[in-house]
Amino acid sequence: MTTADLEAHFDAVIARRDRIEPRDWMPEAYRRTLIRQIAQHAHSEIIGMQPEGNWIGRAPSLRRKAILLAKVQDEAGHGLYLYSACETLGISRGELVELLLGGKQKYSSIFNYPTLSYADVGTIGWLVDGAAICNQVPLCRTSYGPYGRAMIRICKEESFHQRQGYELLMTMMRGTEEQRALVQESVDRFWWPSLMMFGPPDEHSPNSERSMAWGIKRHSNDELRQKFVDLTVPQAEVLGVRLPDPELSWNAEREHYDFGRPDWDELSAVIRGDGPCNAQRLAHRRKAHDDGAWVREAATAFAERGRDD
Amino acid sequence: MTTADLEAHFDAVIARRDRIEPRDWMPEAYRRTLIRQIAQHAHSEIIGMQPEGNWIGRAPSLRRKAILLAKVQDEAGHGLYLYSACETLGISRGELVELLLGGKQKYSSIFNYPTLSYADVGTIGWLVDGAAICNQVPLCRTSYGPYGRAMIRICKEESFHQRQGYELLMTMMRGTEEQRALVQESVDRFWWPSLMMFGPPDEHSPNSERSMAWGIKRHSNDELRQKFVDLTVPQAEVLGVRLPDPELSWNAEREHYDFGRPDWDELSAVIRGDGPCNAQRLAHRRKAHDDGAWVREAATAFAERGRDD
Amino acid sequence: PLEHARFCLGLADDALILSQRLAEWCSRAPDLEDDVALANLALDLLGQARLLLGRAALVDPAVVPVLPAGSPVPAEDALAFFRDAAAFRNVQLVELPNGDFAHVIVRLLMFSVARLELFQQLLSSADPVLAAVAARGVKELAYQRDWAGRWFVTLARGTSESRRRVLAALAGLWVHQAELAEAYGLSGGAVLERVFLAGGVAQPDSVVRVGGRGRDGMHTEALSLLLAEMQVVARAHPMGRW
Amino acid sequence: PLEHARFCLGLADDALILSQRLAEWCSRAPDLEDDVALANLALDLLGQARLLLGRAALVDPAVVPVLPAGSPVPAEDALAFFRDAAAFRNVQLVELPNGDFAHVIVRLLMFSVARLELFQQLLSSADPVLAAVAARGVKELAYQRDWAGRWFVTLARGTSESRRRVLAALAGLWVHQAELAEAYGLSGGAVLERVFLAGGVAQPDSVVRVGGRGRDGMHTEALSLLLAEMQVVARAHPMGRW
Repeated sequence: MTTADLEAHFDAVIARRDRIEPRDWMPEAYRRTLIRQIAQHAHSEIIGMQPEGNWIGRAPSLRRKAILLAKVQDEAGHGLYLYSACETLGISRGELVELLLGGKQKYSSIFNYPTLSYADVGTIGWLVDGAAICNQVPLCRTSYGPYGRAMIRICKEESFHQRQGYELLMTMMRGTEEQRALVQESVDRFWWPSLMMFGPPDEHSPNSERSMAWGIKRHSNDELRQKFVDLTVPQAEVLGVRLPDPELSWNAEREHYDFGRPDWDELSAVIRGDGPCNAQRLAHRRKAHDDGAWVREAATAFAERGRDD
Repeated sequence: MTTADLEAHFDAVIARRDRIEPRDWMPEAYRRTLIRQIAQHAHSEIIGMQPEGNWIGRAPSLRRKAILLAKVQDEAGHGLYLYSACETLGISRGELVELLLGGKQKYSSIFNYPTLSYADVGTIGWLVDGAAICNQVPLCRTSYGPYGRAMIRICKEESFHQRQGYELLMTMMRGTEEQRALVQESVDRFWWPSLMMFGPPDEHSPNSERSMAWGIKRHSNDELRQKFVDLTVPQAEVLGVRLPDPELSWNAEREHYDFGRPDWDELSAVIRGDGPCNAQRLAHRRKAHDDGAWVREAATAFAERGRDD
Repeated sequence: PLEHARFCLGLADDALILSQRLAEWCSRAPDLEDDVALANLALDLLGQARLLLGRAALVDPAVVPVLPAGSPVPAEDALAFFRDAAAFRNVQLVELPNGDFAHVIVRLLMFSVARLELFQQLLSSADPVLAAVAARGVKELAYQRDWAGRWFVTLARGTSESRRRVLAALAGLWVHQAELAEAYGLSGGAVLERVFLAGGVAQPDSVVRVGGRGRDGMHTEALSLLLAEMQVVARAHPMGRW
Repeated sequence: PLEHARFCLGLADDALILSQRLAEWCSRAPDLEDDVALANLALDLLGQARLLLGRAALVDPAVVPVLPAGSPVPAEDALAFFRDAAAFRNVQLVELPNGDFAHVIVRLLMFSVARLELFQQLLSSADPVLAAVAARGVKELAYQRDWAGRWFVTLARGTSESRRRVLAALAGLWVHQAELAEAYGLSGGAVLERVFLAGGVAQPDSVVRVGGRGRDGMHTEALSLLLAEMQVVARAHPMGRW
């Protein structure tokens, strides 16, 4: 087949919303875009272990400690699937890790914000996992097979985490005055960064259009952001917390909530590396990687010796 | 002068309880004994920073934090004088540190016991510094000049520390029930190890006799132990704590307190290296030493460069 | 019942404190697979701790710290978060600060071998709850032992660096073997011997160490620092709901 | 008075938290002389913190956390030990976890230069207590700055390893310079420039970082962990006498 035939076949698969599989021919730009996106997603799971991991040692009940530990463990598991999905595109986990540690690939900016109280564990579950789910549910139907299938499993677990986070906040809101204040303070910090998780506004999202054409993405940033706000506002009311946006109000005409404009300069700064925890998160990851080098070397040496024997 | 003349002169100085100075002739065995003793004493100050240093971060009032920090700083200072005194005998601080880290020289076994509550800070001041003072006051009149003079300064500061420790315990005893229990529990742990600070009983202290003949030591282990008990029992009564020795009682005939027999096997085990914290204390010291190597190298390189410029 | 509650408490505290140490590894393991495995082991032990703390509280309610009237804190959390170090009954081995990966492997190996042997006996315990805990625990501990044992051999036979480290960890931790063996009534070291043999490592000499036993409430300096972190949020909210 | 109490509290918390970090160095310094010096600096800052906390409490008693009736805990200790992280007003620079010796030197240099400049202005404060604190503080801070400055140059010009480390520490800490300069109203970097020049080090570019300011109660993840240790004994004994 000529390249033109291959391309026609690829386009046809995309057009009928079918899956591309690892052995299928694909345009180089599609492959590169997917690698970038899946890797960023995988890195986000791994870096995302840190802000919540920060509170495992201080979980205020054994039940919550078990829930949090299991959740952070799930994130490591998600990282594993996603690195595997990415490896089907012809790049190794080791290479991907180097790209992360070298600052050549990104992870979700939300993890560059600190966790400052146990309420943040709940808020991350409710808002951050909530936003992630809005982003990810459409990805279950993404055009690349291994990615879509990984997302199905991940989304199921994320929904579970989201409910657990919301339930923690609910329980805290039924607790003491101090606990309610912790929840409100936490929501105040995480609300705007959560909105930014959907990326810049559509007019400034240069890669979005192509990703949508390829069926990698199914909805625009602003559509997903709106969907998240619409889902979340009623939950906040049930919870009894105030969302820190004076412009937030129901628009009966649009049948959506209107909301304020996130501080896009802040998002740019965080993406550029000047967020509150960028340096800390990467340094933590790099230290774990470096500290583990002798173990990985030992495992390799042992495995090779076994082959020789 | 012949060696015999030198020896006669040395013996005469000792006999009239005068001081030997660094430039004076001295028998090699005297020099070696002194190095061992002063080094052990210096090492004890340095290792002794750890058990108390363990609680600086957790001092329950700012006043107590300042007192404790100043005390631990004094211990570093004592280490400095004592290493200097030892250096007058022709050995460098670097060599002495190596002997400590290599396990070739000892430090006081008391510091191989853990500190488990803030009351231990008081108990170490009261009992451990108290015992040290009993040991050290006579050393102010020791035959080797630099050692004796260092001891004068050290004893003054130790007495101050001892009073501060006793005062902490006094204050805690006037506090809550829990605080009184902490004091009692701490005294229960430190009483016997404090008695062992005077070393094995006289009949098993092979080096003592020669040290006394040379005027390095002025009293036997058992004499000093008795003195410590006699001083401490009334203080315990004022404090309102029970000393954990059922055999402790006033002997009107001897005009001393009778007391039980310390567990000498335990002392031997701790000296041998099998105390609760021996490995921890040395590992801590070794890590600080290793971690600081690049700094000491930099300082040396910088000083040498300055000389070249 | 007092005796039995204490027995449960000792087993619970061992699991709780080691779980806390294992959880400190989270996001710090040499590879993702190890991160998942260590979290798994921490979760298993946390589960054992919760069941055993609950059992201790039921057998002898007097072991549970008293909280302000109306506090919603359940017994397992009162025990975990409102006891001071001296009231913990764990063996000292489990509270020692984390070291390198060799350290966590050696500690897990020693611990799981001893605990598995005891849990196998507890399968026929007269206390049905304890027997049930043991039934679940033996599977978890066998996995733990196998995982640690495989890594022990891998490190011992991997590179000269990994061998040096595993030997150093063993030398440092073995002084706690006597206390562990006593607490668990470990009858022999057959399993350990086999692992050591597979790794080409000589079993260290046994050491009689001064320093009291964790089962009597005597601990190292590390435990109170561990608890300062572990208990800080719970203690700040004695009336809190979580 | 509210404004003035807050001002005192910010200055107090900076000293208190940095003192806590410096005290962590105790028995860990590269040489005995450095151990003595670091403890000295920690003591100086602790002294400043106590005077300033006392002043804040006097100026506006509402800043002092309320303790159970009859508690003998003095105001300075109520402020140090019974506030949560969000109530602390220290700049983020001082709360960052300790790194290597280059890290402590760079942090001390940045801190003492800024604080000395402010304290020199406070010599003529309308608040006589603050003026007195400043009078004592300028000597302490000048010593601190000189000590850190000498070490900075020594490390920058020592070995390639020490230079690498001091540059890494500077790169890591400099992102906190803007917050520090704002909190202290630092007018210029003349002193720092001279030290950098002496060390042959280029002043890093200034960075505008997201992340809030310690003076507004926004902190890094490190502060609550620091407080968990610092406050544990005091909080366990709200009615205690020490």
